[in-house]
Amino acid sequence: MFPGVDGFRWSFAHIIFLSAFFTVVLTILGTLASAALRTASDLRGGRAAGIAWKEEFAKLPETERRCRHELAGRVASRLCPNAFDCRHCREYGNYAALPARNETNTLGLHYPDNRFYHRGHTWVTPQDDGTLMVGLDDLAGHLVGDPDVIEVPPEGTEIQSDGTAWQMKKNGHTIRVRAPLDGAVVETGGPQKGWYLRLRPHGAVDLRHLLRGPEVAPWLAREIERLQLELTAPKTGPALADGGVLVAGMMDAMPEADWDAALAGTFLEA
Amino acid sequence: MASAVLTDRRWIARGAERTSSARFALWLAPWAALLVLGIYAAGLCLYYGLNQTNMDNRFAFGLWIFLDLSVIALGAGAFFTGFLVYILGRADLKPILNAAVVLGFICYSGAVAVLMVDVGQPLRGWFTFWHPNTHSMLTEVTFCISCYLLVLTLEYIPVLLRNRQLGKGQPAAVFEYRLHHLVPVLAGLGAFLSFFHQGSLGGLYGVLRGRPFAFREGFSVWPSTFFLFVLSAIAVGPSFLMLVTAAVEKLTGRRQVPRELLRRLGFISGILLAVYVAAKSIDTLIWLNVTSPSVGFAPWEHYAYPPFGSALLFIEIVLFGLVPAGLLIYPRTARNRRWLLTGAALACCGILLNRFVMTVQTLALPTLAFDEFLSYIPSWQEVATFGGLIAYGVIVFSLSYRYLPLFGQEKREATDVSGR
Amino acid sequence: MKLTRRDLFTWGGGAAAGLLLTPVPWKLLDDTSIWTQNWPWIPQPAHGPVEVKNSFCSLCPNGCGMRVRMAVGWPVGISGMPHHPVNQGALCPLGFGAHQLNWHPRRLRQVRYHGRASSWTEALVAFQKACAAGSVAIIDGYPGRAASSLFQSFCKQHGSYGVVLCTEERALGPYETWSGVPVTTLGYDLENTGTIVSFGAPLLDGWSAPGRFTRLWSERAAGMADPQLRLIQVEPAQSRTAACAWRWVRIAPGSEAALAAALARALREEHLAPEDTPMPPATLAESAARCCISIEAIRELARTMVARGPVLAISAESNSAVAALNVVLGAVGARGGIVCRRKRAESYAAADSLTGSFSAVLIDSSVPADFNPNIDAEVFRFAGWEGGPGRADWLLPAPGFLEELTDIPTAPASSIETYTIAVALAPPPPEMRSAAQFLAQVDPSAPLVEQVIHARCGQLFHARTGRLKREQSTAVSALDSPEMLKKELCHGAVWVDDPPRAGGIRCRLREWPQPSGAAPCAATWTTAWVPPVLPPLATKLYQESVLRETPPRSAI
Amino acid sequence: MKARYGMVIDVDRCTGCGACMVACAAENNVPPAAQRATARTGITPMLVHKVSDGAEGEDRREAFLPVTCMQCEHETPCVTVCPQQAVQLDPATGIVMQMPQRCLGCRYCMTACPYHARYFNWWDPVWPQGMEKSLNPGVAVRMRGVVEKCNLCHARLHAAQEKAAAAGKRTIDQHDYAPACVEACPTGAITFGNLADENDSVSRAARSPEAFRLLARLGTEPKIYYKSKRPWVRALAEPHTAQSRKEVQHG
Repeated sequence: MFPGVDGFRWSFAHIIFLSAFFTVVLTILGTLASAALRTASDLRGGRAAGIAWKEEFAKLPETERRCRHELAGRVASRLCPNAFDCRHCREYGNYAALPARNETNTLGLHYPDNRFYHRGHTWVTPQDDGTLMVGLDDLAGHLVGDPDVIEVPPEGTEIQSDGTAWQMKKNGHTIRVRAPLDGAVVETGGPQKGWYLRLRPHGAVDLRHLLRGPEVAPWLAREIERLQLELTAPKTGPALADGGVLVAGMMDAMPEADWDAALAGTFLEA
Repeated sequence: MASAVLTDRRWIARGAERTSSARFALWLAPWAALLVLGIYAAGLCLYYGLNQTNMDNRFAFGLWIFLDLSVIALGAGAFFTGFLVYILGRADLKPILNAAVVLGFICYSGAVAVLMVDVGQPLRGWFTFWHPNTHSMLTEVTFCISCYLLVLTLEYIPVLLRNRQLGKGQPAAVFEYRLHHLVPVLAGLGAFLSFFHQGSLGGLYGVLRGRPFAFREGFSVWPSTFFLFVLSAIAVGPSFLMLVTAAVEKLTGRRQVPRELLRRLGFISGILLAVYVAAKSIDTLIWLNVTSPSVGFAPWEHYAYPPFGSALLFIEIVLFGLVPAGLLIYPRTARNRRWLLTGAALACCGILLNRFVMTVQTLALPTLAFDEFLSYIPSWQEVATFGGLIAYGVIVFSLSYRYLPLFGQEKREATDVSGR
Repeated sequence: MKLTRRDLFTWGGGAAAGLLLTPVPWKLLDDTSIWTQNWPWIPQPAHGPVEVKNSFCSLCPNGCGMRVRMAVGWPVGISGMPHHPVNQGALCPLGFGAHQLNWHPRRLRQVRYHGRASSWTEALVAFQKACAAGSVAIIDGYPGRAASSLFQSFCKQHGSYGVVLCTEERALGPYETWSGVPVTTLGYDLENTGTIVSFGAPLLDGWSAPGRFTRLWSERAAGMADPQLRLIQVEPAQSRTAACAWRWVRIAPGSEAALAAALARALREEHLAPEDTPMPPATLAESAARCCISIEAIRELARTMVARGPVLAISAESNSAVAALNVVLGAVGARGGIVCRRKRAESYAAADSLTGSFSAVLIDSSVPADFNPNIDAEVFRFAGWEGGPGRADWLLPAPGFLEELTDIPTAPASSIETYTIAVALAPPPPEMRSAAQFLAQVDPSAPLVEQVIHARCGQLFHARTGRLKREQSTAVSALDSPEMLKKELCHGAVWVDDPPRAGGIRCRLREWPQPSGAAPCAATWTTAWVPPVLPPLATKLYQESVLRETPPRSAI
Repeated sequence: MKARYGMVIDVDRCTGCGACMVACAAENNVPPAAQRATARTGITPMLVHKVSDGAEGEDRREAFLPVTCMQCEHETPCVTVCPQQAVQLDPATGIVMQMPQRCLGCRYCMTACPYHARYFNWWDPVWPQGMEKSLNPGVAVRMRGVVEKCNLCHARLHAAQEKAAAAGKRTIDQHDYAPACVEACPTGAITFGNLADENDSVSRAARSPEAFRLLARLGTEPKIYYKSKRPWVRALAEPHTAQSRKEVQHG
């Protein structure tokens, strides 16, 4: 650098000064670089989905981060600290033991008990051959109606829990459906088949983190309440006020409503 | 406000309540106009040279340097809050951290931009890194500010990535996550850098042996102004942060941070201000009675030229120093929002006045026996550039507020609202 | 293979990183500094061998000697000529920037007739027509040159010749009236004076050849409590000269004559002046009242004056009272007073005294730009620069500074006779002609300036008086040919006549003269300056500093 | 051997004609003033001030004080503040060298100089058509946006050194080197020489009781001395004499 600059004379001050300066610069660049490198390794190592979900979860409004046990009435108020992954939750056991308020009114929506429900409105049913069926639940189905476009991953794709399971397009909205759990796609279906993906899990299947039984109805109630608020545009008027049966294909039924928010809330987008 | 039309809804955090796009545009429009004017004026100065300004050989520094010094001092809130949160672990200040970072970024980037217009040969800016003079305070300033601006940018990125759209997609999200985890390092670095250049900005004038009004004795290589500037900056930074927050709350009509947070900021500000005033008074006494007379300048000479009377000194130390310190510390006034903000405002005025006196009065006063006392009125180009900087700040902050989570508290309140 | 975005990023990043390892960025950095040094519009000084040539300033009739630094054929710097007998190495501030005058934006570059472009042929035709129609007047601002003699001989046939004298010579007017000795041969013997009473003459601010008195003053007077040379400045305001003078006497504006009379009377009353000198009619009281100073002050001043002789009174403009005071003081014709430089005298008609009807007036470029002939005829004005206030039908582009060969006669009011030659150092632009060249076209029989100069050198050589002054001086008699003399003069030597013996002029003055002469006007610092423009760098003195007041005529 | 070039300016001999200012500008290729240039934006590396004893009327005394770069020897204000070593004190000659080609134009040095002897190029240097032929070959033209000042006609020192080198001498002949203002002064008020040389006329003059330096108490050891027999002129060395204040009040 300095050699070759006419009239420049090195001094002790220069050494100190410049070394301090370059240390600082290197630290800054180092920070940036390490962040970039770790990001890259995460992307490669398949940790990306998890991290991304955790980040996104943190951005969700608190009303959508409630613990399943609060929904089930086992605890007065609790924020989920684990991004809805009860498999690593320490308190899970303690709360799960408590009695749940047994509410069964699914408001005429079809929520069979043999299914496990993900907070992103997908359901999972284990098959006898060890594979898992994954589908879109009834509420989501009512909202979306029949999508314009469906992009299901090709067979053999590894999908990660809370990562993207498949994508749908409807009235210009892109809907990302979160995967309820990890696995490799062995078969793909669609709305008319009633299911979307058949996954082959790796190792033992732990469905603890999915809602089931008594937890479903209260959760639904919350979801509908949220939708009610978000969809209540002045023109449409109270859509679900009667608490009766939802019309199918609500996105078509009331296009002027704030679907952006509604869908994001439904499919756990920040 | 569900009825409000939000064409940019998809960019705004869900649940966060923002005014309609139209009203927002309306709010931005005048600022944008001012910014354009500022850029035009700066362009004139760059194209035709600094003869567009009213600076001259005696007033070699003018409005811009005053502006830069003030803005950077006010921007000190950024590094100081970061310092308190990450280094001293004051987690209670976290909700305001993002706002502080954005504010700091605005102040520093703006100041650097104006500096680039202010120098006669911007293309040679890098010469300082090429053959630095390590004895020059300005070298210190250049190095630290350029580094710290880099730091602020890095600190700003995670905040940016918290935006609903920018943060979409796994890479962005993961990068944000990773960077966020490293921010403490940056904060530490930032604190180190800022402490230094805030000081060296003070040293800038303290070392002017040829200007007895500014010259100060000091410790080792640093004149006393070095330390006074650091103190005043970290004292007033939080106050400014407070004012800005209050302004945002007034404009949006919604509470952004808990009351007690503002009061806590005020308290910190007040204590530091008190210390600063004490130090400043001692320094002034030493300067008036020892430093200045020793080179043949009678103390009162410096205040013999109206409007730069000794009243100015009184205002700076008492009205803009002691009084706000009292207002910010004394519980009864501090509990009253109006008094609290008044205190903060006074403190900010104090630092403005101090920087003004340092930059302008120093040059206006004669040194040679046959010198005249000079005055200087900035040209419209200078003022417009100044305005442009302010507009830039307002615009960036408005955008950041609209699309980024500046105030940690806000989301809960937003959801409360929607939950009602 | 297909190129994904990721590939692009990787490639770009790698390229950027790789680039840093090459010398490219450093080269670019270095170049920016070079670029910022020489924008295309920043002129680069020509490089070349620098040589110093001697020449003489021809912009005012003082002909100060100057050393001109020449680079690649153009003057690039000026400094004084130390061995010059009159200005002794000193120049006025304007002289130092004079070499840039030739490129002054207001340089007159073509013939103009009533402002519009014209040609030499047209001008020539018009002038010849005028000559045919009647007699012409030629006005010269710098008499005594070879060109002047050509003008005179031309006028012998076609009309009459008038001169515009500089203020220093005009101030000598009364002595010419009283003694018959022409002012062009009179001078102040400053070098031998003991006390100088200056009535508003800017002795230290461009008066006569600037160096002449300033050098004298700085050696014999500057800062001394009791100097060998006492300078008493009589002036209403504190001018530069007054500020530097040994004593400054403040009087009411325009009361110079009154004070001169008062001093004369005081001298007579105190018997400090011979009885046969004229006695002013006005009583001391009257004069004192007129000048607003006390009688005691006048008496004291009179005594101080004569305390250290010889005494000499100098007025800015022609002032008969001051002249009479010199008579009373016996300074006329005495050592350290007013001396006559040579016997053979030549008297010129003043330009504004020309009478009769003329069909044309030819004004030489040496005439001050603000001079207006009071003759109703077609004016042919030679000028190097446009924009003078003077009237002109025809503006004829004359050679500029150091662009023509001319000889330099004695400086006005000098006590010694001098002669030298200023050669052309820079080539004049095309289209430039001096008045002499113009006349040579009208009357081809007339000799050229070169020939006249040659002849004069011959006369000097054969007169065998005086010395050639250079670093060391040699007697003319020691030279072996007129050519050698001419060559020496062309290279900066100055011929200096033997110093005049006292006497040679006697003023008979019976009674005190009626106040006459021009009303004293405050001399501006550019009074002696002929062209209508100033050297561009003169702005340092008035625009870029407050050292001097802005002059009436200045271009950049 | 190290030289310390300096001047002794005899204020009593200065008639304030301004020849030094013009000669300096011509020597150093200072451009003609821009249209809008003023006394505060002009470039006058040598500047003659008109000073007075502050009295009024007949007993008012005036003098002229040429001010140029004082070539401060100790803690040279401009040298210490320049961020990129565009100003340096030449150890061999004691000349404070300004390197315009390295100057960023931050003007910090101008605020640092108590003598206001530094000048900023507010305008592009422009010469009328053809006048660039009259530029002094030795000196590079400064461009817009950089600071310049007196460097004791360094080009002349260069020439003298080359001449000495050609003659095979190590040190220059003092007669070969004098700045333009010194050469131009019609009264010889400015004398120039080597202060390090005990018997140089300048260093002798600098030691005389009549000699003084402006603002000497700032401790920057200027190498430009002044001398005057008049006490009131010597009083101008100190900052803010009573006179100056009077002037301030009157003007």
